[in-house]
Amino acid sequence: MITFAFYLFAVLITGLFLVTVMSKNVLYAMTSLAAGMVLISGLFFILGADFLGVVQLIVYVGAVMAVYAFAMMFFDLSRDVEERHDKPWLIFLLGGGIALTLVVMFAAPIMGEAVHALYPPVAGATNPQAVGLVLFTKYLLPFEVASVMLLVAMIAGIILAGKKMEISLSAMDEDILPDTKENA
Amino acid sequence: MENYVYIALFAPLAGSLFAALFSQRPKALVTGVVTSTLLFISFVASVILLNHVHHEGAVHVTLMDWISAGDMSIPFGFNIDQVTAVMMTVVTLVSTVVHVYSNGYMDHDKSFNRFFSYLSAFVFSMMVLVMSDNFLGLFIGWEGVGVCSWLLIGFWYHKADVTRDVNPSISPSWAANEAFIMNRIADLGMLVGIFLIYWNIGSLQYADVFAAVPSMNHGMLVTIGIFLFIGAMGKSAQFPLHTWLADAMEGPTPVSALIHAATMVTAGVYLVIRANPLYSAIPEVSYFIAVLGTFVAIFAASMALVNRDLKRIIAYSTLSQLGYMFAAAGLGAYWVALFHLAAHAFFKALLFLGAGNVMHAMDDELDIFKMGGLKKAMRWTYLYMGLASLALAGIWPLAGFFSKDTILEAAFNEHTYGIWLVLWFTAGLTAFYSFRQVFLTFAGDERYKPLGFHPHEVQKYVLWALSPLAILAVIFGWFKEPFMEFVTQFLPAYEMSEHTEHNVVILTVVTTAIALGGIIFAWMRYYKGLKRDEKVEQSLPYRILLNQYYIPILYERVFSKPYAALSKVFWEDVDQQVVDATVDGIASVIQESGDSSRKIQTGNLSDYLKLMSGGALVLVALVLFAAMQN
Amino acid sequence: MNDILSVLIFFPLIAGILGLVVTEKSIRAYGISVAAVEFILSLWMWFAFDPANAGMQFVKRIAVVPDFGISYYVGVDGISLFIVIMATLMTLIGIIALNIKKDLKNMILTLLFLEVAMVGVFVSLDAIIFYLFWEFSLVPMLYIIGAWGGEKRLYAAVKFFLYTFAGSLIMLVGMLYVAYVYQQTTGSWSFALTDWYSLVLIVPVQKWLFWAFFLGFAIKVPMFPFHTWLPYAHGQAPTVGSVILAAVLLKMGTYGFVRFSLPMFPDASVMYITPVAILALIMIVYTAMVAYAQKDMKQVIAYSSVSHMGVIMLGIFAMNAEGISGSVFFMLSHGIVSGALFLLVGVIYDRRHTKLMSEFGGLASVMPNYALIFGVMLMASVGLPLTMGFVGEYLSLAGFFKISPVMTAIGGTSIIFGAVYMLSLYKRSFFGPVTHEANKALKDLDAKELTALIPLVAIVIWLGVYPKPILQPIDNSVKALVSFMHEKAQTPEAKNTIVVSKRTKEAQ
Amino acid sequence: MITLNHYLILSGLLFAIGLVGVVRRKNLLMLFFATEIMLNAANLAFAATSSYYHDLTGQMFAFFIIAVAASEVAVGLGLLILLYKKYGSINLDDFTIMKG
Repeated sequence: MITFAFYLFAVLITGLFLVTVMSKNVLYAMTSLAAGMVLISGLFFILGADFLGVVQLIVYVGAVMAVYAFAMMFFDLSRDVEERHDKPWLIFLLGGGIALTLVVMFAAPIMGEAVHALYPPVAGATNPQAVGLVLFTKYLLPFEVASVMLLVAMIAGIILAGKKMEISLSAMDEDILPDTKENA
Repeated sequence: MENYVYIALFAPLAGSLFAALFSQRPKALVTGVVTSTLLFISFVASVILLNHVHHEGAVHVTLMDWISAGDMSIPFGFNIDQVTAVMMTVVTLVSTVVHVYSNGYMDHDKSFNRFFSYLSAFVFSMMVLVMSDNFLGLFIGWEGVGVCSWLLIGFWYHKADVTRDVNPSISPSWAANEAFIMNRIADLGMLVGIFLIYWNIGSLQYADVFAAVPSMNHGMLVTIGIFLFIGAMGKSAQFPLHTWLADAMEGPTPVSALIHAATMVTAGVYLVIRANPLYSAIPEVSYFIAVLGTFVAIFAASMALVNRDLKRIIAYSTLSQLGYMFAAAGLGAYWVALFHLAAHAFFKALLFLGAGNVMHAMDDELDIFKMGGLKKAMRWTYLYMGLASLALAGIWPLAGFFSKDTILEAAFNEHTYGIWLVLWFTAGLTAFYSFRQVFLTFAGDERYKPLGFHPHEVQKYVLWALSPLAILAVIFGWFKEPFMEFVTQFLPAYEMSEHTEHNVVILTVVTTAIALGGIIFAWMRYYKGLKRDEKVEQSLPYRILLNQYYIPILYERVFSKPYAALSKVFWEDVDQQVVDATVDGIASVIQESGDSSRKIQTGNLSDYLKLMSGGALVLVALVLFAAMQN
Repeated sequence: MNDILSVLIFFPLIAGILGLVVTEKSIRAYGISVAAVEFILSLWMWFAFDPANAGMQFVKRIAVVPDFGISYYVGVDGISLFIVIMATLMTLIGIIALNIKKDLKNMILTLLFLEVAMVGVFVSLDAIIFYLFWEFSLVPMLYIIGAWGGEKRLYAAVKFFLYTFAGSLIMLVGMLYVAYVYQQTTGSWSFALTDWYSLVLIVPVQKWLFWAFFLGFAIKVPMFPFHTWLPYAHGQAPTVGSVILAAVLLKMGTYGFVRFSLPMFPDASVMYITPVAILALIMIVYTAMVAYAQKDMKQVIAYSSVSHMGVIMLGIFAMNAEGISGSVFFMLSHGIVSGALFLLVGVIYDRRHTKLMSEFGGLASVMPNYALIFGVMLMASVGLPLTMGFVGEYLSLAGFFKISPVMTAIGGTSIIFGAVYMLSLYKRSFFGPVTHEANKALKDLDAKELTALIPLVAIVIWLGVYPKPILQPIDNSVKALVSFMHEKAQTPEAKNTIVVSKRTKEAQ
Repeated sequence: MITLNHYLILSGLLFAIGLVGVVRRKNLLMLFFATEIMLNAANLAFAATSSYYHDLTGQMFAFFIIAVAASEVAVGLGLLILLYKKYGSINLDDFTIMKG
C-alpha cells in the first residue's frame, strides 16, 4: 500500500514539477507547483512527519503560493511568457548529468549504518509533541532567530513592494513612463 | 710597561681625534703642534719599550675581548717583541718627523687640520698593525692603513679627472680608489689565509699559530703561506698589484714619505718577517717570494730610469727597494730584511721630504726636466737629498750600503746567483736613476728660469726636523751588529757560510763598483745640464718604460673597462631584460588570462546559473568519484 | 616584566589608533614621543634580558583557538632581541628624519602600525601569529610606497606587494602542512614553534617543506633571482620607506631561515647548502656588478643591500656558530648601515630633488659634515674593521669557509666589489670639482638630520670596536640552536656538517 | 519495500528538475518557482533521512528551510516588484548592466 502510494506520488510530483519548469504559461506553472507541493506533504505524512506535512501545507501551499499569486498580478503575465533559449541541449545535459550522478550516488546502498540519532523522538509522544520538545529546547535559539528573520522579511517585503505605491504605472501615459526600454 | 704600550698606541689616536674636532675650521696651528707632540710622546714610549724589550724581553698585554663567536675568540691583544719594538720605533720616529715637517709643508692648505687628523689616524692604524698579537688584529691595522691611505691620497679630492696623457694618475680621487681597491684584492687573499689558519689551527694568536706550524700538513702550510703573501703583495705593491703605488703620489708629499715609502708599504715585508716560522717551513714559497722580490726590484728600477716626475721616480725606487726586502726575507735572512726596512724608511722618507721641499719651491711642479741648478737656492735640501741618494745607492759608509750589501751577500750565500746578479745589476740602476734625478734637479743649467719660477728654501724648523732622518741615513748602518744581535733574539739568526765570508770583500767591492759606476754615468750625462736625445726618447724601449710597460693601460682595458661593460650588460640586459622581464611576464600572463576570461562575465544571470550548475555537476561528480574509490 | 613583549607589540597599535585624533600640527611630536617610548621600552627589555640564558625569555602564551592549537605565543631569545631593538630604533630615527610635507599624519600613523608588525614578526613563536604579522607588515609598506613614492610608485608598490605575498602564500601552505603532520604524529593541533621544533620530520618531507619555506623567505631576503622587486621598491619609496624596508623588512627573510628552516629541517638545510650558496654567490657578485652600473645613488645602495644579504645567507648556511652568529650580527649592522645610507641619500634628495650621481660631484667641499658621515657609513658598508660592518661580514665568511673554501673565496669578493661600487659612488658624488651651479649653495646637514644620523654613527663605531654586548647573547642562542640542530639531524651527512662548537661540548 | 534510497533518488530527481528550471527560465518569477522546487527536494531528503534514522534533526532542518523559503519569497518578490517598477520587465535577458 505504502509502496503504491510512494510511486504514485513520485510520478505525480515529477510530472507536475516538470510542467512547472517547462510550461510557458505562468498560471499553469504555478498551479502545478502548488499541486506538487500538496503531494510532497503527502509524502511527509507517509514518512510520519505529520507536523512537517501540515506546515508544508499551510506555509507553502497556503502562504507562499498566495504571495506568488498576488505577485503575479503585478506583472502582466496573462499571456504566455516569451523566453529566449540559446542552447536548450546544454540545459538538459547539465540537469540530466546532475540527476544521473545523484541517482547513481543514492542508488548505491546508503552508508553510515553506525549513525547515532542525536535527538531521537521521545517515546510515546506523537510527532507534533516530539517535534515541539526538540524545537523548544535544543533549537530554541535558532527558532527565535528564525522568527526574527521572518519579521525582518515581512517588513522588508512591505517596504520594498510598497515603495511609491501612490504612483500607478497602469494609469500613466506611455511616454512619461520611467525609462524602461532604454535601460533594459 | 703596560702603560707605555697604551701610550705608544693611543697617543696618535688622541691626536687624530683632537685634530678631527677642528676639521672644519680654518687652519689652527694648535692641531699641528698637538699631533706632533703626541707623536713624539708615542715615539718616546716606543723607545722606552725598545729598551725594555732589549733588556727584559717581550711585553704582552690584552686590552679587551673583541670578537667572540663560536670557538673563535679574538682579543685586542698587543705583543711587543723585538721586531715590533723596532717597527714601532721606526714608525713613530718617521711619523714625528713627517708631522713636524707637515706643519711647514701644509702651511697654506685650507684643510690643514683635516690633514693632521688623517695623518695621526694613519699612525694609529700602523701601530695596531705592528703591535697586534694576532692575525685579525693585524688585519685591523692592515685595513686601517688602507683607509687612511685612501683618505690621504685623495686629500686634494677637489681636483678633476684628467686624461692619462696629462697626468698618468688621472686625479687624486681616482688614484685613491685605485689604491684602495687593489689593496682590497690582496686583502681578500689575506682573509682567506686567516680563515685557513682559523679552521686548521683553531686560533689566530701568533703564539698558537706558530707553535702549531711544525705539526702541520705541508700542503696546508704552503696554501696558507701563499694566501698570506697575496695580502702582503697588495700592501707592499708587488707585481702585479704594483700600479697603485706610483699613482698614490697624487697625495701630499709628506704622505708619500710616511705611507708610501717608510711605513705602510713595508707592512707586507713585516708580515713575512712576522710569519717567519711559517715561511721557514715552506722553502718553495719563500723562494718564490725571493724571486718575485728580485723581479720587482729590477722591474721598478727600470721604470725609474726614464721617468721625469720627481715623486714617481722615488716611488719606483721604493718599489724596487721593497723588492730587495722581499728578496732578503724570501731567502730566509729575515733580520736583514728588517734592517733594510728600517734603513730604507729613514733615507727614503728623507728623500721624499726633500722632494717635497723642491715641489714647494717650484710651485708643485714635478717635472725634473723643468728644474736644474736648484742647488744655489736650496743648499740644505740639496745636501739632504744628496745624502739620501747616496744612502739609497749604497755608498759606504751610509745606511744603504750596509743593508743592501748584506742582502746581496745573503743572495750569494744561498747560491742563488741569478738573484744575486739581478740585484747587483739593480744596485747600479738604483745609483743611476737616483743621481739622474738629483743632478737634473739641483745641478746644471737653470731651466726653470724661463718658466718663471722663483725657488726658495723652506722654513728653518722644517730643515731641522729633517736632521734626525739625515743623521740616521748616515749612521744607521754602523749599528748593524747591535741591531742583528737585538732582533735575532726573536728572529732566526742568519749565518753566512765560510765560502761567503771568504768572498765578502770581493762582493763589497763589486757592489760598490757598480753603484759608483751608476753615479758616474749619471754625472757624465746630467751634471752639466739636460741634453735631450730625441732619438732615444722616441725609441720603443724608452716609451715602454715611460708608460710603465703599458700595464696601467692594460689593466684598464682588461679589467676596468670590461668590468664596467659587463656590469652594464648585467644591469640593462640581464637584470631588466631577463630576470625582471620574467617576473613581469608571469604577471602579464595572469593579467591577460583574466582579460580574456572577462568575456564570461556577460552580465546575464542565466549564463552565470549555467556556469554554476556546470560547476555543481563537476563537484557532484567528484564526490561520486571519490565515493567509488573507497 | 613578562608582559613586556605584549606591551611592545600593542603600545604602538594603541598609540596609532589614538593618534587619529591628534592634530596635524602636533603629530610630529606625538610620533616621536611614541616611537621614543617604544624604543626605551625595548631597551628596558634588553636590560632585563638574561644574556646567559640561551632560550626564549619573556614568554607569554595565551590560547586563542585551542581546538586548532593556535595561540598568542611570544618570546625573545638572543637572535631576535636585537632585531626588535633595531626595528624600534630605526622607526624612531625614521620618524625623526621624516621630511615630507604631504599627509604627515598619515605617514606617522602608518609607521606606527608598521612598527607593530615588525616587532610582532620577530617575537612571535606561533606560526599563525608570525604569519599574521608577516603579512600585515606588507600593508603599511604598500601604503607608504604607493602614497608617497616617486613617479612609478604604483607599479613599484603593487610589485612589492604581490611578489612578496605570492611567496608567503607558499610558505603558509608549508606551515599548514607542518601543522598537519604534527597533528598526525601527536594527535593534537599546534602551531607553536617550540612544539614544531620537537617534531622529527622524515627527510623527503623536509625537502619539500624546505623549499616551501624557502620561497617565502627568499623573496623577502631577496635572493637572486627573486630580487627585482627591491630596486623598484627602493627607487620609488620615500626615504623613510627605504630605511625601514632595508633595515628591518629584509631581515624578516633571513630571520625566517634562522627561526624556521634551520631548526625544523636540519637535514634538508644541509642537503641544500650548495644550491642556496650558489644563489647567494650570484647575489653577491652579480648584484655588486649591477650596483656598479647604476646611475642613481639610491639604486646603488639598493643593489648593495642585495649583495650584502648574499653574505648573510652564506653565513646562515654555514651550519656552525661562527657563521650563524656572524650573519645575525650582520643583519643588525646591515640594518643600521643601509638605513643610514638611505637616510643620507634622502638628505641630498630633499635638497636637489634628484638622486643621479651625474648631477653631483664635489659635494665634499660643499657639505663636509655630510661627506664625513657618508664616508663613515660607506666604510662600514664595505666592511672596514672597527666598524660594525666588519664583524658580521668576517664571521659570516669565516663560518662558511668551513663548508667550502672556494665558495667563500668567491663570496669574499664582496669586499672587493663592494669597495668598487661604493667608492665609485663616493668619487662621482663627493669628489672632484663642484660642476653644477645648483650644488654650490647646498646647505650642510641641519640639526634634525644630525639628530637622526649621529646615533647611527655612534652605534656603528661602538659595535665595531666592542661588539661583545650584542654578539654574546646572539652567540649563546646560536650555539644552542646549532647543538639542537646537530642532535635533531638524522642523516650522517648533516651530523657531520653541523658543527657544534667546542665550548658548547665542554659545557655539556 | 520503500527504502531511504528511494526517497533520496526522488529527491535527487526533483532537485535536478528544479535545477533545469533555474537554468532554463528567463522570467524571474518562473525562476523563483524553480527554486521552490529545489528547496522542496531538499526538504524531502531531510524528512526521509529523519524518518529512517529516527532522528528529529532532519525535520528541524526542514522547518528552518521552510522558514527561510518564506522569508526569501517575501523579500524576493518585493525586490522583483521594485525591479519591474523601475525597468518594466522581469526578463533576465534585459538585465546585463553588470557585463564585464
